[in-house]
Amino acid sequence: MTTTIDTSTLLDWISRFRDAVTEKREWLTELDSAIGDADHGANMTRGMAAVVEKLDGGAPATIDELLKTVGMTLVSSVGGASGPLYGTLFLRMGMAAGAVEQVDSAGLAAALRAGLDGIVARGKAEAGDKTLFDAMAPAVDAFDVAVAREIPIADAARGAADAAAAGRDATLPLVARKGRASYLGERSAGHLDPGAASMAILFETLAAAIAGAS
Amino acid sequence: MTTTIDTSTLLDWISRFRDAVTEKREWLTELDSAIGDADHGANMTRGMAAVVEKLDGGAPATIDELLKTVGMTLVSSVGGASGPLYGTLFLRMGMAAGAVEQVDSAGLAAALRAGLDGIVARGKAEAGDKTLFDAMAPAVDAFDVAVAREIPIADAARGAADAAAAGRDATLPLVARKGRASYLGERSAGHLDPGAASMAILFETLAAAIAGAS
Amino acid sequence: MIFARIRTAEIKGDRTMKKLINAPEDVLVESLRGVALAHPELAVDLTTHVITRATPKEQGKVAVVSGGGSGHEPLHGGFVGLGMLDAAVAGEVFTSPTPDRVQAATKAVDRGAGVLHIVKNYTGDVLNFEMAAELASMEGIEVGTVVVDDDVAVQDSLYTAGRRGVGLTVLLEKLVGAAAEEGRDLASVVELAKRINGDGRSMGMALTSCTVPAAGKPTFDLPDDQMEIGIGIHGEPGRHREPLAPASDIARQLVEPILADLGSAGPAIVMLNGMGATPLIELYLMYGEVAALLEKAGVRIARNLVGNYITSLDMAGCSVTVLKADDELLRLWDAPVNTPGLRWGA
Amino acid sequence: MIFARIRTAEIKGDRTMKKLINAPEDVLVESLRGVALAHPELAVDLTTHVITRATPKEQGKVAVVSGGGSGHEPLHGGFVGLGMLDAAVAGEVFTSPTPDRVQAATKAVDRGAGVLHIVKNYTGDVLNFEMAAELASMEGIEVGTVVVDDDVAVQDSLYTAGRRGVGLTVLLEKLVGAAAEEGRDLASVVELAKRINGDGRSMGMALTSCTVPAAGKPTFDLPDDQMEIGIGIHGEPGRHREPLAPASDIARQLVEPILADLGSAGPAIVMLNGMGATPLIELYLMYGEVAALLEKAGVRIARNLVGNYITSLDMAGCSVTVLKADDELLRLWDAPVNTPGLRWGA
Ligand SMILES: Nc1ncnc2c1ncn2[C@@H]1O[C@H](COP(=O)(O)OP(=O)(O)O)[C@@H](O)[C@H]1O
Ligand SMILES: Nc1ncnc2c1ncn2[C@@H]1O[C@H](COP(=O)(O)OP(=O)(O)O)[C@@H](O)[C@H]1O
Ligand SMILES: [Mg+2]
Ligand SMILES: [Mg+2]
Ligand SMILES: [Mg+2]
Ligand SMILES: [Mg+2]
Repeated sequence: MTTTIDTSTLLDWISRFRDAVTEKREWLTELDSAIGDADHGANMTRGMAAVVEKLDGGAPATIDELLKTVGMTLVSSVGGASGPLYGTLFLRMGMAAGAVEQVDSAGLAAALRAGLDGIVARGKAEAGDKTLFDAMAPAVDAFDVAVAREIPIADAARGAADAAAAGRDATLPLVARKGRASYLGERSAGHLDPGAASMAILFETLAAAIAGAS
Repeated sequence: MTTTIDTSTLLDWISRFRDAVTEKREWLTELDSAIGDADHGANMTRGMAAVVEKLDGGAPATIDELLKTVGMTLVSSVGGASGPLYGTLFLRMGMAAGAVEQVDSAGLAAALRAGLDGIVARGKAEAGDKTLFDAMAPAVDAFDVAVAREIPIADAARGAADAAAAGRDATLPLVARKGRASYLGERSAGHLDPGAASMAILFETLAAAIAGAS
Repeated sequence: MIFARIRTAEIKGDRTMKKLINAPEDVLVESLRGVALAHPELAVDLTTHVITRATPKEQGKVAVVSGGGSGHEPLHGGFVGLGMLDAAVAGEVFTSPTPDRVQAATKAVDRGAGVLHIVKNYTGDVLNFEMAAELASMEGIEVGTVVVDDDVAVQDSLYTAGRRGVGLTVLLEKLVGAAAEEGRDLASVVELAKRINGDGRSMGMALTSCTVPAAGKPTFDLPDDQMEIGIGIHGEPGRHREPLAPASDIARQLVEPILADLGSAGPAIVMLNGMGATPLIELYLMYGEVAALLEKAGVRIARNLVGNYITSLDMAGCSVTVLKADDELLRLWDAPVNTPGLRWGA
Repeated sequence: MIFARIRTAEIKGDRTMKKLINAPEDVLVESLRGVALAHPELAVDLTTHVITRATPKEQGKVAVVSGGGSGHEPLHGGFVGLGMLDAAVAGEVFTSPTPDRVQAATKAVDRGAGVLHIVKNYTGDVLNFEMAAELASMEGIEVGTVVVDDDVAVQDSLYTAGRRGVGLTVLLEKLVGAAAEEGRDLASVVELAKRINGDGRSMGMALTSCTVPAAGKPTFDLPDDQMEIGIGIHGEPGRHREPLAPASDIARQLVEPILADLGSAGPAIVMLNGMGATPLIELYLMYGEVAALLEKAGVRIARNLVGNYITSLDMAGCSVTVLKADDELLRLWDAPVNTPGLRWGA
C-alpha cells in the first residue's frame, strides 16, 4: 500500500478531475443556474481542459512546479470567481509542497491546508457562507485528523472525500453570504452551492487517484 | 315595405357596422395575422369608433354630407391600406348620391358602384387579387342586377350581402397580388383575405339596416 | 389607480404579453411621451404623433419627411434631427399614419423649397402619403416622393404590390438628409433618393415572431426549431420556413439573394440590422459572417452600421442591407448627423 | 462544412436556442471578429479578447480599463474610444476575464500616468482584477481601482458580497473617461470614480430569463404571467417574483428603492436601460413613466440615456440608474465621446 504521493498520482488526480467535471458539466451548470449565472460547468471544464493540454505538453518533474502550473493555468483560463479561487488553491499547495518529487500524507495534509488558507485569503469566505469553502474545509479537517491518527493515506483521502460530499450537501439549506448567490438573499436557500459541488468532485477524484496508486 | 334609404337608415347601417367590426375584431385581426400584420381588426374598430363619435356630435342632414363625413373620418383615423380604401368608398358614395335626404334603390346602386370605382382608382385591385375588391365587386354586381329586375331593395341588399360573403369565401384559395399578403407569394393561399372579410360585414350590416327599416 | 388596475387585469387575461406597457391602446402615445421627455431637441406632438426638430432648418432648404406605422424604432422618429429628417409621422403600431397628419407635418417643416416624402412601399403607406401629397399640393407645397422598395425577399412584379421597403430606408434617410442639409434643390434630392433606392437591397430573417400589443399574441407561431427567411418588418411570415441553422448558413441565405439581385461588386455601405430582440453580441457575430461573405464576393465595405435601426417590435432576427456607394454617397454619409438614433460629427 | 453541420446538429438537439450563432463555444471570438470588422477605429485582439483604441491616447494621460464577462454589449468593448475607455477586456459569457489578460490590457494602454481599473462588484471580477493589479504593479504600473456597486436590489452588508455593479458602470465609464482625457492625475480620477459610485444607484427587472449559449436553455423559468424584480445582469433570478404589472407600476417598483437609498433630490443623470431583448418603443414608454416619477420626487433630470447600454444577453426587461450630478459631472458628461456605443461632439 502506498504511503506517498508522487507526481504521477497527482497527474492522475488532475486527469480524473478533468474527466469528472466534464462529465458533470451540465449538472454543475444547472446548480449555477439556480443561484448563479449558469457558467460553473463551463468554467471548470474549460479550465481543466486547459490544464490537461498544458501538462500534455510536458509535465514538470517536481510537485511544486506541477501544482503551480495547474494553478497558473486555472488562473489564466477560467476567470469568474472559481478561476482565482481554484487557481490559488493549487498555487498555494505547490508552494507548501516544495521542490520535491513526492510527499507523504503529512506533506499532502499541509499542502491542502495551505490551499484552503489561500482560498480564504482570496475570497474571505467563512464556514456557512455557502461556498466551496464549505466542502473543502471539512475535507481538509478530516484528512488532518486521519493523518494524525496515522490512518493509511488512501483511507484518509476517502474520508476527506466523504467529508467534502457531506459539506457540499450541507450547503443546501444555507442562505449564501458570498459570491453571486448572496444576491438572492433568502432565495438562495434550498439549492446546493455549485462551487461546493465541484470541490467535492476534486476530493472524490483525489481519493480515487490515491486508491488507484495503491 | 321601404323602397328608399334615408339618412337614418344609413346611420343605422354605420352603427351596425361599427358594432359588428368591434364584435369581430379578434377574428379580423386573426385573419390579418395569417397573411398580413395583425392590425385589421384594430384598424376597422378604431375607424368606426371615430366615425360614430363624430356622428354622435351631430349627423349631417343630407346623404352626401353624411357619407363624406364617414369617409373623411375613416381617412383621418384609420391609416394603413384600409383607411384610404374604405374612406374613398364612402367619399365617392357621397359624391355620387348628392345633396339629397334619401335615395332609391337605383340611387344606392349608383353610389355603391361609385364607391367601388373609387377603391379601384386608389388601389388598382383587380378581380382575384385577394382584396376587399373581391367581396365588394360581386356584391355591387348582384345589387345592380337585383335593382334592374326591380327586386325589393331589402331583398336586393340581402342578395348583395350573400354575394359579398361568397366573394369573401372565394378569396380563400387565392394567391394575393395586392397589399401585404402579396409578399407571401404562394403562402398567402389557404387564408381568407381580412379586407374581404370586413367588406362582407359591411354588406351584411347594410342588408340588416335596410331590413330593419322595412 | 383603479383604472390602472383594470387595465392590468385586461393585460393579465388571455392576452398575457411580456411587454413594458400599460394598456395596449396607449402604447404609441405613452412611448412618444418618453421620446419627448428624453429628447428636448425634438418637438413631439402627442396629438398628431408628429416629431419635428425643436430648431427647424433654415428657410430655403428642402425638408425631408418620413413616417409609417410604429414598432420600428428608432425609425423614423429617432432619425429626426440635423442632417437627417425634418419630421417623422408615427402611425399606430404597424399602421401607416393618416394623410391629414402627414400633410400637417409636411406643412410644418416646409421651408419654401419643397418637401421630400420618404415612403416605404406598403399599400397603406403609399396610399396615405399619396393623399397627403395631394392635400399638400392643394396648399401650394411642392412635394417629391421616393418609394423605397429594397426587399429582395419579395418578388418585384407588375402584378404584385412589388418589393417592400425595409432596411435601405435608414441609409436613404441619412444620405438624403445630408443632401438636403447642403441646400440642394428638391429635384436633385428626389433624384438622389431614387438613385439610392435603385442601388440598395435588403433581406431579413426571423427567429421569433413579434407580438402586436393590440393583438396580444405572436403574429405567427414559429416552432422552437424553425426560423423564417425573407421576413419584412411587420411580423408578416416570411417567404419560407426552415430548420434553425448556424449563423454562417443564415448569413449566406441573406447575402446571396442580395448579391444576385444587386449585381456588380465594388464599394458599399452595409447595415447589419437587428429586428428588436436580438442582442448586440449576436448582431456583431452575424456582421462578421456577412462581412466575410461580402468581401469574398468583391464587395468592399466602405462604411457599416451594426445595431437595431429598423425593427419589428420584439422580433428576434436580423436583416442585411447593401448599398453601392460612390465617393459622393460616402461624403454624404460622413456628413454630420445629430439624431437620437444616429449621431456623428456633431 | 461537415464540421459546421455537426455543430448545427448539436444546436438542434435538445439545446435548441433561438440565437444567431454557430457553435456556442465560439460565440465570443466570432462576435469580437464582427466588432473588429465593423470598427477599424478599434484594435481587437482575437486571442486575448482585449479591445483597445487603434490610436492610443497621448503619453502622460491616465488610461482607463474595464472588462468583465461578455453578454452585456455594448458594455465594455463598445465604450472604447476617445473620451471613454482605453481598453476593455472581454471574458467568456458572464465570466470575468482572467488576470493575465487584464494585466496585458493594462500594460498595453499605460501612458506612464497610471491606469484606472473599473470593476463591477462581482466576486469573480473583483478577484481577477485584484490579481491583475498585483501583476501590473509588479511591472511598475500604477493601478487605481474603483469597484462599482450600485444595485439597490441587493442588500449591502459586511456579511455579504455587497451590492452588484450594474447600470452605473456605463455613466461612470463615460464621466471618468472624460476626466482622464482632460489630463487629470490618477489620484484625482480614482477619487472622481469613487464619488460617482457613491452618488449613483440602479434597479432592474426582467420579463424573461436570458439563455447562456453554453447552457443552451433559459437560466430560470419565468411563467408567462410573472416577472422578476431586482435582477442583475447575469441572468441571476431577482429578489422576488410577482405577477406581470403595467409599466407604471413597474416604474414605481424601480424608482422607489433607488430614491429611498439615494436620499436627496436635485439634478441628475438618468439612464433607462434595456436588458437586450426589449425594443425601444417599450424603453421610451418606460422612460416616460420613470421620468414622471422622478420629477415628481424632485429629481431634475439634466441628462438622460434611453437604450440598450448594459444588457444581459437576450433578456427582456429594463433597469433604471440615477446619478446625482453637479455642474462638474454635467460638463464631463457633455465632453466629446467617440465610441461605438456612445458618441457625441466628435
Ligand atoms: N468569496 C468566495 N469564497 C469562496 N468561494 C466563493 C466565493 N465566491 C464565490 N465562490 C464560489 O464560486 C462558485 C461560483 O463559481 P463560478 O460560477 O465558476 O464563478 P462566477 O460566480 O463568477 O460565475 C460559487 O458556487 C462558490 O462556491
Ligand atoms: N391595392 C389594394 N386594393 C384593394 N384592397 C387592398 C389593397 N391592398 C390591400 N387591400 C386590402 O386591405 C386589407 C388590409 O387592411 P389593413 O390590415 O387594415 O391594412 P394594412 O395592410 O396596411 O395593415 C387587405 O386584406 C386587403 O383586402
Ligand atoms: Mg457562475
Ligand atoms: Mg394589416
Ligand atoms: Mg398595418
Ligand atoms: Mg460567471
